Amino acid sequence: MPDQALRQRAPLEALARPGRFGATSAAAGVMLSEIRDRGLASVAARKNQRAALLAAAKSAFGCGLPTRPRRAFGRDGLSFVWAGPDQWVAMLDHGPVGGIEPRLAASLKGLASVVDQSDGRAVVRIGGARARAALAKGMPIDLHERAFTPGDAALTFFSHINVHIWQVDETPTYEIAVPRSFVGSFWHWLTEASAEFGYEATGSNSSA
Amino acid sequence: MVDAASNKPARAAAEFAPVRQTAAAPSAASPYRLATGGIVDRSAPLLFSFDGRNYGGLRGDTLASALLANGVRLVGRSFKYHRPRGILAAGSEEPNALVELREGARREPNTRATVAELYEGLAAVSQNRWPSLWFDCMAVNSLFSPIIGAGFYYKTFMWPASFWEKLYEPMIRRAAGLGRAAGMPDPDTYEKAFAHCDVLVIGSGPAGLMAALAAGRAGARVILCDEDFEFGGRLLAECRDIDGRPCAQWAGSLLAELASLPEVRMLKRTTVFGAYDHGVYAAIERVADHLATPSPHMPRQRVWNIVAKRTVLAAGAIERPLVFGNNDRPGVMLGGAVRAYLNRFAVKPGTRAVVFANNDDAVATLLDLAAAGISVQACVDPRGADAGVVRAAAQRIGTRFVNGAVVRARGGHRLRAVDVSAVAEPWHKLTFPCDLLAMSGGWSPSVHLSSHLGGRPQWSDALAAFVPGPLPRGMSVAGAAAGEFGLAACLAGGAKAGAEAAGDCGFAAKPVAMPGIGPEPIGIAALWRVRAKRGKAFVDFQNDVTVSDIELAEREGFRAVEHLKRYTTLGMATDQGKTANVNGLAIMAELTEKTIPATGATRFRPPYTPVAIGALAGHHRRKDFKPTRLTPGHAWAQEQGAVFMETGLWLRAQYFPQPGDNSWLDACNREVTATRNAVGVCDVSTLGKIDLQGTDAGLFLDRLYANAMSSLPVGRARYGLMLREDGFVLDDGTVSRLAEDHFFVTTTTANAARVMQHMDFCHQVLWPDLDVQFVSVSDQWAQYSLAGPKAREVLQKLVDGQHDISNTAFPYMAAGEVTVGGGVPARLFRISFSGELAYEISVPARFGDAVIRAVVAAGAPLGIRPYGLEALSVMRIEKGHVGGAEINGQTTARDLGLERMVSSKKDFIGRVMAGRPALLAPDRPAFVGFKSVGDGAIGAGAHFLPVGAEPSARNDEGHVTSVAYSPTLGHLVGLGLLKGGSKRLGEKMRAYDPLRGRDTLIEVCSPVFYDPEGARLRA
Amino acid sequence: MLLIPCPYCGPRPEIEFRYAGQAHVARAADPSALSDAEWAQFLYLRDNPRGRHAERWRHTNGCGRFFNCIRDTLTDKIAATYRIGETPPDLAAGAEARR
Amino acid sequence: MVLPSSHSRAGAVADLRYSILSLVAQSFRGNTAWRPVWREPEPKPAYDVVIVGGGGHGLSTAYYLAKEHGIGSIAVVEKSWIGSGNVGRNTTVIRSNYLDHANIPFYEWSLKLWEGLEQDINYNAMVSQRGVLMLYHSDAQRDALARRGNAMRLNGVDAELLDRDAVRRLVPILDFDNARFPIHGGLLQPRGGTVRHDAVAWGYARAADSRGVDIIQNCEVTGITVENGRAVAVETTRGKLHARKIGLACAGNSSRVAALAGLRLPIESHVLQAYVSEGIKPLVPNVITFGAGHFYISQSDKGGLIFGGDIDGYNSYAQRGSTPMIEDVMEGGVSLIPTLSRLRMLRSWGGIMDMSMDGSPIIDKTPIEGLYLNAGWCIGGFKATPAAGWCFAHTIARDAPHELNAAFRLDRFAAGHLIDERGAGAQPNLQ
Repeated sequence: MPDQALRQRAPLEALARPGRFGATSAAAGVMLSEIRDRGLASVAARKNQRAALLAAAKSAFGCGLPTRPRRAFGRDGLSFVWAGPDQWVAMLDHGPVGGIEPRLAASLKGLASVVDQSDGRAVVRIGGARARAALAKGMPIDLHERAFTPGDAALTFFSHINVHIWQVDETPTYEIAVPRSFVGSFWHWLTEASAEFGYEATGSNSSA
Repeated sequence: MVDAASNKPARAAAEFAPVRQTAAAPSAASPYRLATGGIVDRSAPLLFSFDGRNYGGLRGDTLASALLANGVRLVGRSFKYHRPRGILAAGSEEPNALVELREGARREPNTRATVAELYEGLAAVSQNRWPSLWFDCMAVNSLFSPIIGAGFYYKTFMWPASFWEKLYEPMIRRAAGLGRAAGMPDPDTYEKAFAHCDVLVIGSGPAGLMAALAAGRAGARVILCDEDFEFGGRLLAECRDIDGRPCAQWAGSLLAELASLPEVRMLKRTTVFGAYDHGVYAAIERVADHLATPSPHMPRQRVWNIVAKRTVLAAGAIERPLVFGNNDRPGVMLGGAVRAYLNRFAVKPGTRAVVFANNDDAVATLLDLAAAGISVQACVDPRGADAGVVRAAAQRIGTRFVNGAVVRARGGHRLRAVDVSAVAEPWHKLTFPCDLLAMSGGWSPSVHLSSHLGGRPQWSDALAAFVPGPLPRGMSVAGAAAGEFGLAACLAGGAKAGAEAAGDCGFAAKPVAMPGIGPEPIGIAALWRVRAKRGKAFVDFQNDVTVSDIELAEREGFRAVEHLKRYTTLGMATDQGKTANVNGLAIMAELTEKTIPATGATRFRPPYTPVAIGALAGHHRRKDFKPTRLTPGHAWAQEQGAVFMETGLWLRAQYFPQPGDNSWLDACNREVTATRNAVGVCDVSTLGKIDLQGTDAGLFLDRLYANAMSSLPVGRARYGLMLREDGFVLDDGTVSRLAEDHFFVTTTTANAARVMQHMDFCHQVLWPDLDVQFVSVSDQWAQYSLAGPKAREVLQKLVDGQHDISNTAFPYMAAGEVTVGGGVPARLFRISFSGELAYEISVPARFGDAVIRAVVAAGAPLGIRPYGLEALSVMRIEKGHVGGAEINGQTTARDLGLERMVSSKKDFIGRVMAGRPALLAPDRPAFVGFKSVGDGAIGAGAHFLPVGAEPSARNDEGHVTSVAYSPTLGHLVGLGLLKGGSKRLGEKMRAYDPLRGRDTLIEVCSPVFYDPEGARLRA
Repeated sequence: MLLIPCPYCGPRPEIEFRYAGQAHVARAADPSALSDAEWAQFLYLRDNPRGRHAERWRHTNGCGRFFNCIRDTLTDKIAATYRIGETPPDLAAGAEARR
Repeated sequence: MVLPSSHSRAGAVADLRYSILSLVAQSFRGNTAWRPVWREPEPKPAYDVVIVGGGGHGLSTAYYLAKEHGIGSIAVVEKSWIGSGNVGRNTTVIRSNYLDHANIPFYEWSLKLWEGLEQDINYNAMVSQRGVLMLYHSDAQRDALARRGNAMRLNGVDAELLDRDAVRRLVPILDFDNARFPIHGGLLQPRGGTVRHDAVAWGYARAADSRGVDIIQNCEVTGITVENGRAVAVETTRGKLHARKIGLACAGNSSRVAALAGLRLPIESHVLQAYVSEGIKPLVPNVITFGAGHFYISQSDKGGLIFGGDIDGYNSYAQRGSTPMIEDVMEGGVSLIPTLSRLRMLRSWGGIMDMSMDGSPIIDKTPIEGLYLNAGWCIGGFKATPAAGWCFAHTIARDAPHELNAAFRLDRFAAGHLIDERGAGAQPNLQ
């Protein structure tokens, strides 16, 4: 084995150049960044175990698992986003990126199937006054504040790419999980959609 | 909307124009430009060119108004007879004034001058004429018009048959068509966007403005669209008072309030062109068509998908021409258009006018013409007593009123006079010299969007027009579009519709105060055609459809409205018959002596006006046509100079060229040889990967795969074969058992999505009671295949010491979890596609780049080479594995020689149907290998023929699926599907390939060319 | 464009979904007991009404779930959507999906 | 088989033969002597054969029944105006570039009938053999098209495999330099092309009418009378028509009409959209099919670009399309032909396709005696119009299929004798 340790590469490492791009007239209308220190895992309830799973999650992580398209926050940087009936994406802020599966599996054994997806998804954060307008150029769901609020989540698509989006705050700020192999095209389209408003890209961003 | 009498004289426009007024700029100094008035910006002169000549216009002009301001009347030629044509209308309904706008790669044929917003440097040329607009040779067609009437081409050009493609058709095609495509890629960009609202208001005339205001004040999310580049609709074109203020000024204050409402979005230059199901509307926003080139980071156009809970259609109405002899002469114009040019653009469309109308709309035209100082020679109205207000208006401006009809226009390239026949003395023809005829045949509500979902417009005798029929759910119609003619009715109807729409969305609207409006007569008496002896009477101007064409259609039985359209091409031109359909239908009704409703009603289809194809494509063109999927090792492969190929959405390394290679084959051979003799590595991250868990996971897999999976021991892998329910092979792949209740499945790259869909269906729909959960992990894992006699040696350098991967500890078809590079979790599978000692190792994708580099570094001393799809394919052919060319959806397990994999002990998807007679027929082509006899070339797609048999379908015995040159064996090796299959080993056949001019002798053999006993992969 | 109310995600544009054939076509518990004719019925023969149609859809670009939908094939009006395994709602009782 | 002879018996009404001479002659008489292209007769109480469906297939069936089989009393009943279905709503392409030996001879016979059609029926349908080009974008696609092209050659059908440069010479406006899925070449059938679709309905109607066929419009079939296993009459909105034999040629409405006789078909009705651009001077020389997306295109003699893509993908009887497919088609179009971007889509429409479960048609007797079925044409019915009518007429007249349509059996699905060109299986019923 070659001596130096194996280097990790974030999905957007080569693509998300920091800087101010697009229209330069006013202040940047869109802020873009990649979240690189978050662990992800899919969690699916075992047959007839939903109730037990919800209870176990409550006690182990301090939050119920959302039963509609929402995100729920638990202890120590853990959160769960609804990902379909009896399915969730669990997220762990500040990693370790690979460390989420064992942590969940330990508490949910027999109640849920847990699969590490930390490497399967890139998580992009988009915020700013014109974030909604930029996302409207590829995403069919209504992100208006009357229709979609912080904590709300949706499984949908952006241009031709399936995404998982949830709102973080009223700025508005959103996080979008994208299958890793698609992230190059996704970033290309997102930045083209944002260029009209001027966007600021900050390479990586801490997950919390 | 229809507007009628104002009993005040037109006032100095400076009072009410929202746009700043200044002294006339020099470039606008023209006898046809009024010194004051209109909403053009006299401080912003613009230069433009038409047919190579330079002219001056003003900001706020359309190309049409600017041409009129420069005295240009002749702007185009008609489609068939190449008649000289001028400007008929002032909006998107214009049939005549089509030009090629812009130049080079940005050329846009068939652009309506009446909607082309003027910008500095605009360049336009006329089209469909040769050599020039003024002198067009094709105008001789007019002479043959008796022969080349409606549908003449169905009756001739039949002899001799071979002449059609050679002579007739090229001739016709050159003559037909209008403008010319640029022929080059479009340099501009386009966007698509989604919008959501409570209330969508289509049109910003009086009705639309009031609707938007009522809904907006109530707090609803409102989107207001108008196709024009100014909001206000007819309010900009008319000279009326609202609440004692000029209507355009009044509109300005409403617009200001709308702009101040946070939930109201106003989209000008935006045409809602289609109504679709469930309240979805498609609109096109012309973001940059009013500029020479789009600004940086801006698209040229944007297509909106608008999802609206409620919609108010306030699209106004379109004025109808009157049908009489030579009614297409340049200078014959719609009355409403004349007023628009006078009041909005401050342009005189002529110097001496005649007004001809069958309705009270003539009043406003008369007054506005007089106010602009244009002498009105006569006012012609077929109505007698009913024409009172018109007669009065004529008197007021001292114009002669004639109760009669214009029977014929005189002049060629421009109108010189009109012949009028008076009711009183029809024998005595009156002739009035003029260069402008303002005509009105009444107004047709713009019902188009109301019928896109199939609702038939309904006929109103009172209005002599079609009004909306059954409406799409959620749509209401207001103003002139609803047949509410008259300003007051429009304002009231709009306010009501807007309030109701907001109410339906849960927003209580306070009533909007109705402004005071003067009296407005809207009387009309239908006049569908003036029976003219001489001169062509045009119904569809753009397609040159005349009354006699409709008469011929009637004579020949094309009386159904759709037959009429299709046979005469009435309403099929780029204006979709906006000014022609109703006249045409009514004339057919007269001819068949039926009522208009009994004759039919044209239903409209999207788009309302033509939409740029590029806008509907949006961003998705060139390299962005579809997303591109890249593996974690992509950057590394690029550094190695890999040549990539598209496989589905993925880019995969095809081969790795080296300096000195003559062709891809050199690289491919090198990669195969290196792998067979030492070791090679291939990125297989694109394989579909599925993680399955649950107590029933094994049972679930048993039902999915033709072979048993529940019997698979933990720590082992197995090839799997999946059938469709109809018995044909769906996919092959591998299943590995990581724990009692935990499996890892791979699918082929091509079928990954289809297999996932299939598994979801089987679980969610067929067997929801099973305790199994699965999720795609295709993107989670980077996966590499290490193959070759030295594969283990390389691997041992990577895998952390504590893991024993010796042949005994980790034999063929073993599977397990290991760590590499000091603790990085990895999965190792001893499976081989190449037939060599081989492993597939997968690591979390973030390590994918590092691991492939580490593998190559570790393998370098052992002569490792990366290999691509070409080498992969050669090795699988040498080994006789089926691939995409064999699993083509038409083959069964039996066809592919895989029946041994099909379990007879259990039920599984496809089992029963695989046993149907047709799928067991002995003469089905089955999987074989073959070698070339001699050195003839062979290509996949060649068919197998018996030696000496004549080439015919009867003698077709199968086809070549895959061929490759085997550097290992030094000759061509091939796979195919041959009737009789393995029963024919040793037979000589022909690989018949006439497409490529080949006919090669082959010998059928076993498909396994290399290491048939499989010793190497167990080594 | 249809707006299809996914029973799990709410109304979404048609483009997120994939049609999956006639609903309530049950796969036999013992497939080998079926005759060829019965198999043809199961696999190939379909109601193809002009009007209300019970059909399957999958929210492919969403939650990935198959579900049932009652849609008018002429007007595209969607009367109801409901989960796999649920019996069709009593439409006489006017159960109607949002838009 | 020989081409139908072009002799035409003096007709009932439309006896004025069409030619440049008659055009000129009539023009001097003010074009007043032209007569209806087909009569509008009142339905008679009984006919030898009643064909349900006044589209291309129904009218050509009636014509060939009269011409080839000498059947005297024939009626075609149409619920609306003739040609109001798919013959008036398609993209006008004719070709015989199929893969399966069961399909190729049939579609080739159709192409041969097209080639002689205008002289046969004395009506110019503008049969234009400008060539049909199917593009390939990978070696795998090339091999599949080679297999297809060689199968065509084995059936005596013209086919040429072109490489990238040859395609570029033929159609230089395609995107050869920036494509997401680069063009590698194409399979050309030079004899393929287009036909003026409406003219096919009118021409067959005129020719059938002139042989005494009653074409009855605005006559919707409301029932099929079956007496002890035999179909004996159709009930219509214009009365009951007794018939010794009844042929169904109802395309998208096949399931509904067959249901009137208690038949359930392996067919779903789906919308296929088509689009036409504004008229422009000649740009697209032949018919081109994109291999990396759902898009095909040709240019009409009037100058409009006519193009289309895939079906909307769900059961529908609404003759209109939805936006996702529109956008998908335009994306494909601009990706294939970049200069389309600034041209405008003028009109879009939708036809109802009778999608059979294996993608191939049915021309056969039914379990009900005296009732015959022509259906399941999927998106390919127009090009088949002459042969479908010719074979259906033969099947009805002889009470047995012709060898050309022997494989298009109704019962093939149970036995598994599918004719699955695409290898997709019975979508959408297989997941």
